[in-house]
Amino acid sequence: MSRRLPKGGRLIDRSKSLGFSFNGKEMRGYAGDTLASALLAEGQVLMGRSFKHHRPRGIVASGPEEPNALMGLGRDGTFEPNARATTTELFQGLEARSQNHWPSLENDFGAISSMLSRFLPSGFYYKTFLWPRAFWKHVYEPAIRLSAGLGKPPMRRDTDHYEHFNITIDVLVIGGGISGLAAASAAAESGADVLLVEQDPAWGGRAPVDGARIDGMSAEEWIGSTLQSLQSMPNVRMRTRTTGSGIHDHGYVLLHERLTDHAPEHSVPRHRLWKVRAGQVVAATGAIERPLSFAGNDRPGCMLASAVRDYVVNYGVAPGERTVILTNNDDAYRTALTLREAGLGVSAVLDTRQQATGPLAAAARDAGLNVRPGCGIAGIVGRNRVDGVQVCRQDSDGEVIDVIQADCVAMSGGWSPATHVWCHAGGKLSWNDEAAHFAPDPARPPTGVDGMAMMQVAGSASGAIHSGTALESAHAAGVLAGKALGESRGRKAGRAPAGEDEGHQPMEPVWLVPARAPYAKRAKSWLDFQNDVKVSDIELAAREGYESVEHAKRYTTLGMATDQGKLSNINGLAILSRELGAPIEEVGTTTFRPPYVPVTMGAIAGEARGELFQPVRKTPIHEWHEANGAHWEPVGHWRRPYAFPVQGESVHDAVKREVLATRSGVGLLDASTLGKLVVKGPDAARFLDMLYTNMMSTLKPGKCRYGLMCSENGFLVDDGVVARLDGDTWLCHTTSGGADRIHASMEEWLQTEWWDWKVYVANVTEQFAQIGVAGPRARDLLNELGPSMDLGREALSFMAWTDGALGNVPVRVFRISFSGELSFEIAAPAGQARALWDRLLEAGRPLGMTPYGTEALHVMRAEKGFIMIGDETDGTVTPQDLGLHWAISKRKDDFLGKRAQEREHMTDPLRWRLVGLETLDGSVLPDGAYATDEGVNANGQQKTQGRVTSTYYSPTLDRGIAMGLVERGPDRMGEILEFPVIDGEPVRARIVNPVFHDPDGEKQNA
Amino acid sequence: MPDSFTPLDGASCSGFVTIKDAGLTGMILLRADLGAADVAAALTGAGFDLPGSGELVGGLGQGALWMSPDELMILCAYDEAEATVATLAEALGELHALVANVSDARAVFRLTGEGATVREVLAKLSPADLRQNALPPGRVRRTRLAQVPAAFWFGGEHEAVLICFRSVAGYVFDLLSKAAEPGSEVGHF
Amino acid sequence: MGHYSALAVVREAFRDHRGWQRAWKSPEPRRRYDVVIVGAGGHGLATAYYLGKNHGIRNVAVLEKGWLGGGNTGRNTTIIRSNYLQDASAAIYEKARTLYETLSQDLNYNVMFSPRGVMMLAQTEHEVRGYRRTAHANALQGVETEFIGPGRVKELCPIIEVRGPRYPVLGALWQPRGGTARHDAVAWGYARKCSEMGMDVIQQCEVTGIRTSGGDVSGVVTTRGDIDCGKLGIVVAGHSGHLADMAGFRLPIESVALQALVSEPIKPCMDVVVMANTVHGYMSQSDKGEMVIGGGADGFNNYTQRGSFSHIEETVRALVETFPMISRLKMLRQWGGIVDMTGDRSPILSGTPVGNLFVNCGWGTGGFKAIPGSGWGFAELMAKGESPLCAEFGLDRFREGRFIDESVAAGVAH
Amino acid sequence: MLILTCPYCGIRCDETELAAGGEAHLKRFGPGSSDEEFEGYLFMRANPKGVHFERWRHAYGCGKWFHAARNTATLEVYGTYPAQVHEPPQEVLDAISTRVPGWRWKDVS
Ligand SMILES: Cc1cc2nc3c(=O)[nH]c(=O)nc-3n(C[C@H](O)[C@H](O)[C@H](O)COP(=O)(O)OP(=O)(O)OC[C@H]3O[C@@H](n4cnc5c(N)ncnc54)[C@H](O)[C@@H]3O)c2cc1C
Ligand SMILES: NC(=O)c1ccc[n+]([C@@H]2O[C@H](COP(=O)([O-])OP(=O)(O)OC[C@H]3O[C@@H](n4cnc5c(N)ncnc54)[C@H](O)[C@@H]3O)[C@@H](O)[C@H]2O)c1
Ligand SMILES: Cc1cc2nc3c(=O)[nH]c(=O)nc-3n(C[C@H](O)[C@H](O)[C@H](O)COP(=O)(O)O)c2cc1C
Ligand SMILES: [Zn+2]
Repeated sequence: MSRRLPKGGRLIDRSKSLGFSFNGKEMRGYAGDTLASALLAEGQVLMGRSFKHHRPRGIVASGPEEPNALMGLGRDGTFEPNARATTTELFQGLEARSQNHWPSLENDFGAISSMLSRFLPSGFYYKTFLWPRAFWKHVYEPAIRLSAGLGKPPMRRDTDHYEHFNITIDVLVIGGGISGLAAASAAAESGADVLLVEQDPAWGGRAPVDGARIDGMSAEEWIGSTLQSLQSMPNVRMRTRTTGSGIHDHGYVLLHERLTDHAPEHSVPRHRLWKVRAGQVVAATGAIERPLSFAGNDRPGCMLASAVRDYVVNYGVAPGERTVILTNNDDAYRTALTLREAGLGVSAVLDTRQQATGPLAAAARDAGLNVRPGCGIAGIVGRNRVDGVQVCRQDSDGEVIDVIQADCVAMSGGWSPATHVWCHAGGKLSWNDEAAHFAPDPARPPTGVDGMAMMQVAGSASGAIHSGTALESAHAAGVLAGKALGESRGRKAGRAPAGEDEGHQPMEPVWLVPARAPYAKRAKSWLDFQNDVKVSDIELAAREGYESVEHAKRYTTLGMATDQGKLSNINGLAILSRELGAPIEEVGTTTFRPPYVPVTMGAIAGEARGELFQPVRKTPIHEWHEANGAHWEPVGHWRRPYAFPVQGESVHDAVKREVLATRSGVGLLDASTLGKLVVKGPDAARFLDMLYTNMMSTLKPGKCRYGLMCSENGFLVDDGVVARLDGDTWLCHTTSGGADRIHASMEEWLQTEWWDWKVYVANVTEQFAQIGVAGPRARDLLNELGPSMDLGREALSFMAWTDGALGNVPVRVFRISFSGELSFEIAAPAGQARALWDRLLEAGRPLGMTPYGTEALHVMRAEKGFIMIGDETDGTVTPQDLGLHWAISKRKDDFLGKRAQEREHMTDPLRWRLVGLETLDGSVLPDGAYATDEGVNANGQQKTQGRVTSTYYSPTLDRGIAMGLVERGPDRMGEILEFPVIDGEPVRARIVNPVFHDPDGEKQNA
Repeated sequence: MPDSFTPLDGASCSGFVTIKDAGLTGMILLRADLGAADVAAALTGAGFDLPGSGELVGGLGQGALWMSPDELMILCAYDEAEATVATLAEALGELHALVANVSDARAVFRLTGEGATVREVLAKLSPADLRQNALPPGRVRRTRLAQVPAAFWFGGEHEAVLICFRSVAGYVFDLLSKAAEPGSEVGHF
Repeated sequence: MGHYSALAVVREAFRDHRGWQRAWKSPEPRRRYDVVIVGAGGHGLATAYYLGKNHGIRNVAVLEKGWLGGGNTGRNTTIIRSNYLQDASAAIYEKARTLYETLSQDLNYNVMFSPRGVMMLAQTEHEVRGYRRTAHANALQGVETEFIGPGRVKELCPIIEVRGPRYPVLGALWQPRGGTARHDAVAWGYARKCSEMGMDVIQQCEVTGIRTSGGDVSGVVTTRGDIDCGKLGIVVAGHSGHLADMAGFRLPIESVALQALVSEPIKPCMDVVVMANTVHGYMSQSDKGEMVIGGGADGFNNYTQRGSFSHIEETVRALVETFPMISRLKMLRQWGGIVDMTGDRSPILSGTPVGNLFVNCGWGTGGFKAIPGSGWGFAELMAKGESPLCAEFGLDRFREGRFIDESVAAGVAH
Repeated sequence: MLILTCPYCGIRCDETELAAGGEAHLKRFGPGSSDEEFEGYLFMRANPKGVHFERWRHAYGCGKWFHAARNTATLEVYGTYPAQVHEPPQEVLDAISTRVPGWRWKDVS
């Protein structure tokens, strides 16, 4: 049965009909419809099931506050659960499915829980499921979880993409109702740059529906002309479909813009997350109507009075043929009049106030409506929807005095300013007794970086519910926001627009209908529709001592659903205050947190997905590695070749081949990721002596020295070769991961501690690629490239460096070795590195030259007993632990870490120290294994006396080799330790010298 | 230097903004106390114009960017970088300074587009205030581009130059290309 | 207080749930207690509970400036695990985990401890080695863990993208008996038992000063009057520095905001807790259906319970990469807590320069899981002056260089 | 999200362009200091709920370290200044005193 009215619907375009489906059923609506209005128009009342009791649910609201009509939209890569039908714009082909039922929306098995609801009050699960103990994990929890959740999880990769957008702006106005428009105008007239955003597709907010007159025009006309004048101002920007999502400290605001949800188009970003740095923020977010608490208020057909009006006026849809209005204020009479005007039946207007004397009530009476003051609703007739209303006196315990046939209840409990965004960054509220709502307290605003107010509120968001006062407050807010910028732009805002409303009779707060409703009714009076929290639940919480509003929230889950209590919170805390006998302002609200409306995770991640998830740092030789089958290993943001398996070869075999080829011939390594820092100045020597544990000031130009760096806390943090370039210039190499960190730490010391020292540092890591050439034939290979300098044994001795050209590329050659072989590291300008690499490959082909990866590098260094930062060290290891005493200068008064290393525990003779480990059976010790000691400690844990830090199969020795830290290790050579292995026999290993290969270092000196 | 190549080797991408590898560029890092009169005299004496705080003089090929109170980036032709390093070193003589050729350490992009579209593409990735009056031609901004450091300036209203580290050139190129995809214009500035 | 059981719920159902009594009393403070605990978070309440239960000390008050459980105990991502590397940590967290297994029965309050399993993904070779090491250590510490391969990871948690592309999952450290618990219930359950034992849990009572005499603590000044005590335990997490200040000493602590967020609820699709330290994100699904997600900590001191959005962004980015399916879920709510970070990121359970004054703090980003063990050990320390569980967590360690550094094996420590 | 002005380049920086560096005006203790002094230098931190002096680096910009005087409870920033000083400049101290009557330098540390 179509509920579409023959005429009306200011937002729909009847000339554009759109097909969509709901639970597989084909339906039609119009362009401009929301999914909710289109479903209502198709006569669909039942929209879903509630969270806990699977109660049948229909639409309550017409905006993002909707708790019930949540849908699964789309399919596969565009599937989205929990989409609000009320904010989902209709498009051709939209697919929607209702949620939280099985097997079907109409016949839901889970609805049993509704019948058991008296056994399932708030918090029942804290009191039950206790025995038998094992049942919790295996029976109870699985059962609870089965009923958990609302929508289905999306299972496919999202086919859409998202982006971010950063702006700085003087004034951001959130909310494009008449107040937002007025505030934006005032701020813009003052000369400020203004961004005005509105979450809906249309401007104007409530006023066009509510029918205010402004400056002598209809609301719609005024909105049109104001929009026009705003658009003509060069300092104003405007966006619809953009929600003010979160206000963060220092005026940082997130906006969530939906670009294609209303017209799917996958080549365009689906959402855009705006990061706004705003000088001032104006909240013109309007107000949200409150439901009333009466028995059966959750039946499909019970709606907010304003929503009923919205569906009629905006979409030309009749939520009901015969509506009962239940109200405690004048505003709902507008709904009555609107319905009447649209030719729809209004069975009665039940006004909980003893008298209904305002002009709107009079107009309703004049229109022949049945206005019944002092009345409320005792109950709802009907199961899956409203069939009738039982009327009672408000001031009673619910004795039914009448039953009215009705298919819709339009309820209004008054309006609560939408203060969420005001509160996000610390703005406080105060209670207004007259209007019975919390409104922003201008004396306690959220403050910005200067400690001054960073927000203003405008219009009904400020509590100025009626158009006249709303516009005044909005204009003032806009002026203030413009002014607060300090730098007056020499312009002045015009006058405030004048709004006129009908006079109003004051509302009368009503938190329960009827006032003396007995338990049975209170247990059926819903506060939080989605989470099934009823009046009786809040009362129970209070009775059980969950008196703090925060306890009550968490005990009952009030306000924790996807609408975050936009409808339920105030009603809930009013009930709590009643139960506690404390005034509402003392009870207070729970904390408002971002986002205002849930934000898509994809939008938060923005562009950072897939290839752009994180930067991949590439060396100048990266492409070659890629083309030659590199097996990658992430190292920081770099990707380094772990090994180069050739066709059919396992990674393990590749490593073995690379090691053997290097040891017997020559290997080639891309070492470009090593950090390279130039340190220069009259105080550079002194500075490096502080940074390194070694003495760097005594290094001769032309020479290199292996250096260690400790943190001020004494632990080894980095190592690398330092070369002295000239009298006052050093080049410090760091680990691949260490370059930026060590550079930053050098700057930190120079800028914050020794700022009078004359030292400059430059990070030239990326200027130079570094290529390692290692192996007995290394020199032969380099000589093939016609070096411009002498690379002979004497001319370029071990631990020396020289400049020159190699294969026509300008290079610096360091004779250093991490593999233990004759080895050169060649630094070349990054732009020419690939050419050099190619030339080396070519020249090396006859020599059997083999590129090797990081794992071969690691194996070779382990064979030599060289430590590796991150393997032998883990932030708790000192150079002394590693037997590196030779690299710790005794002659220096001070260096970073020196004082720390003097502390009691650091000099403990029982510290674990570095040794080699050799399994008795030649096997490879497991990574990270611990050596056990006798007995257990005070906490019953097995005692240990050492652990493996690096362990490899050594191709050179064809057996397992390892290094480890062992209690008094170096003093215990030859002793045998036992390393238990998970699920296996313990492995026994002997303590040996950690240098397994060429202990005398003859090869590197070749 | 015939062997030299830029990390993106001439790549370009046309969306609503065109992103192009700006090619080989001479870049020299100079660290010295820019506020010291002797440093300023030495540099101007050798023919270098000094930009004020946050500014640039000249542009790619010849110019200088203000990087910090004690750091400039001197721009010159790629082939002249070594010679310029020598000139600078000579001019500064015994003064406390550090000069290094970093022409190969960075990637340089040219971004061109109609109206304020270039600002828009950058605003998708950088937190910098990109309003015209906050970053007019003649000023340079060092900032963050998504997850990496970058610097950029506007040559004119429709053109910007962006510099980032060499190793992340591919990442930055992909970021910019994505941000400039037709259909994702924002229309804000 | 009335015993909780299914039967009791049924009984009450037939009298409109009118018979339920208060879970805890709200007494006026008395003038003096043997022991005063400042801070009614999980750790403070558990300390009081074990003081009574294990040591017979029941003349105890727990003072809370706000609502009990409203600190970090009420705002954490509820991950419980004990697969720590260092012996001292493994001991106290494993003690806690074991106590969690029976806590619902002990407290007669269902804290919904859900030993669904916790996995920490290894996504670099470095992490693989680190977690293998932890697995070895755990085996000797009596903590049941296992290093599992990517196939098993996918089996246990099908929504993970194990193939990367950026950081393929190389394996995981798996603790099958780790899990989650209902955080609020932990505080409420302990409070109810404390109250039942005759202790006073006093809310809306802020400690504003600490009184000493002759170098020993003698009492506290509160917003509800002065209270004398024989011993004082400060258990106030992010506010520890502030309280130490009142007592005239400093702590190696900085208070920073740590954030978390939840998605809208969806049907169960994730049965385990997953932590991905390379990319910095962790996630589990609550019994209600939301994805519970932990964010990063700010690098600066902060008392606002709000953090910087960049951490939320970073976390969500990491998780969208690890669990591509969450891209189309929506963030429902984000919040922050003020955590107390020590110099080595391990807690402090210790005496102080003031006699009879003890501190339990520094749990930083990961103390929810420790609540029962910490309460057990700290109660012992307060009652007897020493406790093996606390022995290595003394304040002296910072002076001696005897750190308990857990960052060694894994990045974050939740 | 904090937004601080770098005193070196005058740019209002988003927190994501900065790196936080902990308490400012620490005095370094090296060899020869007592265990207590050294412990204090490395670990003991002013952790006030209120006015705090802290270090920041304009990491994505000019690279300079600077100090900020900031309130940890309200996040108000009283001023930023270069890090190469042993005490906050007078105008920053004055700014704090105006906003926090009765506050005095050294009260916190
Ligand atoms: C976002 C987030 C995620 C986390 N995730 C995890 C996790 O997954 N797993 C995990 O194990 N841990 C996690 N943690 C850490 C964990 O929450 C804390 O370590 C733990 O809750 C600390 O408990 P507590 O009792 O010490 O402190 P709190 O619960 O903070 O209690 C301290 C109490 O002291 C009160 N107090 C303070 N000052 C005073 C005063 N002057 N007078 C009286 N009372 C005072 C406070 O109001 C508060 O109630 C997380 C923390 C956060 C913030
Ligand atoms: N008589 C009553 O009881 C009553 C009650 C409420 C409103 N009104 C009427 O409402 C009008 C008040 O105008 P107003 O402008 O103050 O409120 P409004 O409700 O008309 O406008 C607020 C606008 O802000 C938007 N908005 C809210 N939160 C947002 C967010 N976070 N991000 C982006 N957009 C957001 C809404 O979609 C809406 O368009 C007057 O006409 C007044 O008469 C009357
Ligand atoms: C494990 C966990 C799950 C939560 N689930 C929800 C939820 O489903 N809905 C909700 O609104 N808030 C949820 N919250 C957040 C709380 O509402 C609240 O934000 C948090 O406890 C911090 O308190 P505050 O925001 O009042 O400061 C959850 C919190 C935690 C710790
Ligand atoms: Zn700066």
